[in-house]
Amino acid sequence: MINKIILDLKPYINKISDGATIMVGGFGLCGIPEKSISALLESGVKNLTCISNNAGVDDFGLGLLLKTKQIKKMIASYVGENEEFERQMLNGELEVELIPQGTLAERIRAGGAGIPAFFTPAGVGTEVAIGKESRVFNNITYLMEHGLTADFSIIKAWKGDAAGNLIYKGTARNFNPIMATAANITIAEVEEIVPTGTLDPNEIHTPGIYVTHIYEGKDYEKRIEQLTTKS
Amino acid sequence: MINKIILDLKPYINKISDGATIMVGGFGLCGIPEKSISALLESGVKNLTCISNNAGVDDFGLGLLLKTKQIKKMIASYVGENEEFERQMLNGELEVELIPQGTLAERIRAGGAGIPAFFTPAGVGTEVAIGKESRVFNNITYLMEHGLTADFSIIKAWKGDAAGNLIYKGTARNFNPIMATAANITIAEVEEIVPTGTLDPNEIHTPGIYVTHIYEGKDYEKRIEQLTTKS
Amino acid sequence: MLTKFQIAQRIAQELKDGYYVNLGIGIPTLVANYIPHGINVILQSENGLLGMGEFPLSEDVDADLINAGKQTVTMQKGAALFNSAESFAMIRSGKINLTVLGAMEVSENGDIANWKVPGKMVKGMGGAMDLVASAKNIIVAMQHTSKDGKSKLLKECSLPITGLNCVKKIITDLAVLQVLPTGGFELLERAPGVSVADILAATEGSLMFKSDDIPEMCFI
Amino acid sequence: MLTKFQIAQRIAQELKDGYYVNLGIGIPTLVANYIPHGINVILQSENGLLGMGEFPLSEDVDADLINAGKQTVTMQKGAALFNSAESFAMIRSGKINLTVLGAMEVSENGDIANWKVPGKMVKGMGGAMDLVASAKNIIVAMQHTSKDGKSKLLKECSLPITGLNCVKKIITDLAVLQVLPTGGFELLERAPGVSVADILAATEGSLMFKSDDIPEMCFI
Repeated sequence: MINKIILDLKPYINKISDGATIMVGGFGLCGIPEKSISALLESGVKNLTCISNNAGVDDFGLGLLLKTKQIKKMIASYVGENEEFERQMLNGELEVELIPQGTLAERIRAGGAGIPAFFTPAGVGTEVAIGKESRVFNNITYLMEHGLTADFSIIKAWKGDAAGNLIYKGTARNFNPIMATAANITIAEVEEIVPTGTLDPNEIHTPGIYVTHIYEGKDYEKRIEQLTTKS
Repeated sequence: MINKIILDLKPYINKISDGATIMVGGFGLCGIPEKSISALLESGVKNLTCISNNAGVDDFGLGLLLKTKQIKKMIASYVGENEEFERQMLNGELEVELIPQGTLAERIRAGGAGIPAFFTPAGVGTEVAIGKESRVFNNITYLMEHGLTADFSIIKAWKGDAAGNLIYKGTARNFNPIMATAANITIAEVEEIVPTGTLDPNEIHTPGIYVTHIYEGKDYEKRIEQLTTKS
Repeated sequence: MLTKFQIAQRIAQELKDGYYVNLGIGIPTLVANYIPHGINVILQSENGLLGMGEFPLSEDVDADLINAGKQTVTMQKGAALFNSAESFAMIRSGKINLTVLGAMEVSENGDIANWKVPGKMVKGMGGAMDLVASAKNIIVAMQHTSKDGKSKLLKECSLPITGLNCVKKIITDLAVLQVLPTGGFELLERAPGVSVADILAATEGSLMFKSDDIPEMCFI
Repeated sequence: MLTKFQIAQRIAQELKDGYYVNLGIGIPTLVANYIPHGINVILQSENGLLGMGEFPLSEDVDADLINAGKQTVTMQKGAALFNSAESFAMIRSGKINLTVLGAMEVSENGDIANWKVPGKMVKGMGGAMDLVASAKNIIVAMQHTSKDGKSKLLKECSLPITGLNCVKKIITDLAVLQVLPTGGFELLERAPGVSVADILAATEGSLMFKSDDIPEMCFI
């Protein structure tokens, strides 16, 4: 049976070379690939272009790689939770490309679906439209947007198997499944690897074909940004 | 709690009026909305444009509506299992538009995702490309294809709840989930309606927002086209 | 003048049974606390949840279940989870009946500016541009004027635009207004104790009203 | 000359461990019966299944589990199910390592015609156009000549095209050939007992070979 399990992340993360474009799963700090980010930190790789909805916080998530200046360019939809990010951006140390969240998600989905370009209404009449082709369908104006792909995607799931099949939990799903489809190499870290055949084929979110390597991480921190409870 | 359950299909199917465009779920005879097709047969509605991957067989599935000449136009990817279809097409009684299966699926997905058009490599250099805009991205030629929508989608799922959430079984999923998203009104028939809250939110294939009405059918025939067994 | 809680309460009166609703960050989030009895509303959170419930009890907090504002939440019965592309497919396809969001400026033809202030740190538009470009029914929740007293209901937005011709209704601390298809803010209701003159003074864009007798908002 | 079973058996030798493979209807389907021992191959069926298994025992037949040829099938351990849009997203994104399909004609620059014969009932292209437009590695399984003896390996296809410049390899009842990037069929192997002269006679398109000593196919 096919076996994509890796017991150590390092040698695989170390293949991400200087200047690579990587997609990093998660929404805020929810569903981020904590272990792969740590391994990137250790690897010391530089000049990364990171595609991720957010940029972490100062001391967690992608914020860790910002602090060490491993990121050259950030492609995201919202980056408001990070002071170091702000400092680097204002100083011109960090390139930033902001993309509407739905456009970002659809561009990644398109990249993983062999669709080179599509039209969306988001951003028409705004700064986002500058330099982009626009077109009218049924009297509504749309922008043409391109599929996004990456050299590597590092993603986080809940459960997985040796065939690379993945299941996510709650809203930790977010960008992870679409990023899994859009990279040359996808490294998935999961909380639990279960024996192949125990996941119900009907319940799999990411079919194994998209996953190059699967790694079982331990002791996830899962930091919460806005702990909000009912009084 | 929201309740989309209907106890009788007829009054809802009867709202499909002459000349309507409908999407009909299923691949071959697998996962077709048997009960809704029967109700359409009874309703006597005429001049339908049907969007469905296949056209049924002579005495089952959409073949039943072909026999009664309720279908004016068929939009499909493969129609090879139906003699009445062949007769009507050759006599010019039936309009037929054949679309590559992946393009059909993606056009429906786009229609349900607010994407008016996208580019695909399928069909370049073939009859399918005639009259279509083509465009080169990264040295590869693509065709522009448009999103497809319908007045009604009639689909079949395995389980569902009063909120309209659906779960499909096996390869009976096929076109059903994407068609659910692409119509003004989606009527879903299921084998079992379970109490709201018993489906795991993590396992739902079609979120209830896409489903207008849900109906529990009894005694599904589930005819098999090619019964093939291991000797 | 309404408190932000009262603004949320007034917006909640716009909800109808069976509505699918997306609530933005800030005042819009508070609307969930005032859903009228007997009305079922299903909240969509664009990070991938339909059927968002209230905040959890401390013992039920799940780091894997947050809303688009990164707050920990729960799920209602009948909830469904999906990925970010599916979430915005849902939004773009127009299946959301009502979108409520905050704004820095709204123009009299329904343009909205709510993502960027020149010279200040740009945090990004998040899902706002997708939401405003696709929603059929957008209500803006905001203060009528800025802290230094400038009107936020303008002839034209001065800040970078989030979307064009999209806002249908505005509920502020002073008034309920709708954006007319031909342009202009039509005054529908006054906040208790606020006069039409007060609202006129606080509105830079054209303010229209059908009669001089504009009703006061009603809170039950 | 090979039987259709031997064609399938020869194609199976092209499989590599870990390959994701889409097998078309007809001879390609038979390839599944000859997967070499020790090689793990995962079959994709474009109606929404990855990890297709063998045909079921009569008592295990499930009408809700069919392949793209509408035959009842089973699932291997590690299988996954998905909808038709996701299935072709997978195909278009180039994740399938090998696509095997039948053809009526192949041209020497790798064009394929396999969906329509003018004057005959048009059944539709199904998923063939999507598959050939996106697959990086396409093997065609077919008879070298038609029933009336006409070559199906042509300078140019005469039938309506399914896809351009896409076929990489052809395995017929007479030979294994590859389509050269610069055009032309390179003869790689002969069927047992078939001479180069036989193959030359049966091939209308340009036939190239590196030496006169073309090996016979090997079946273990």
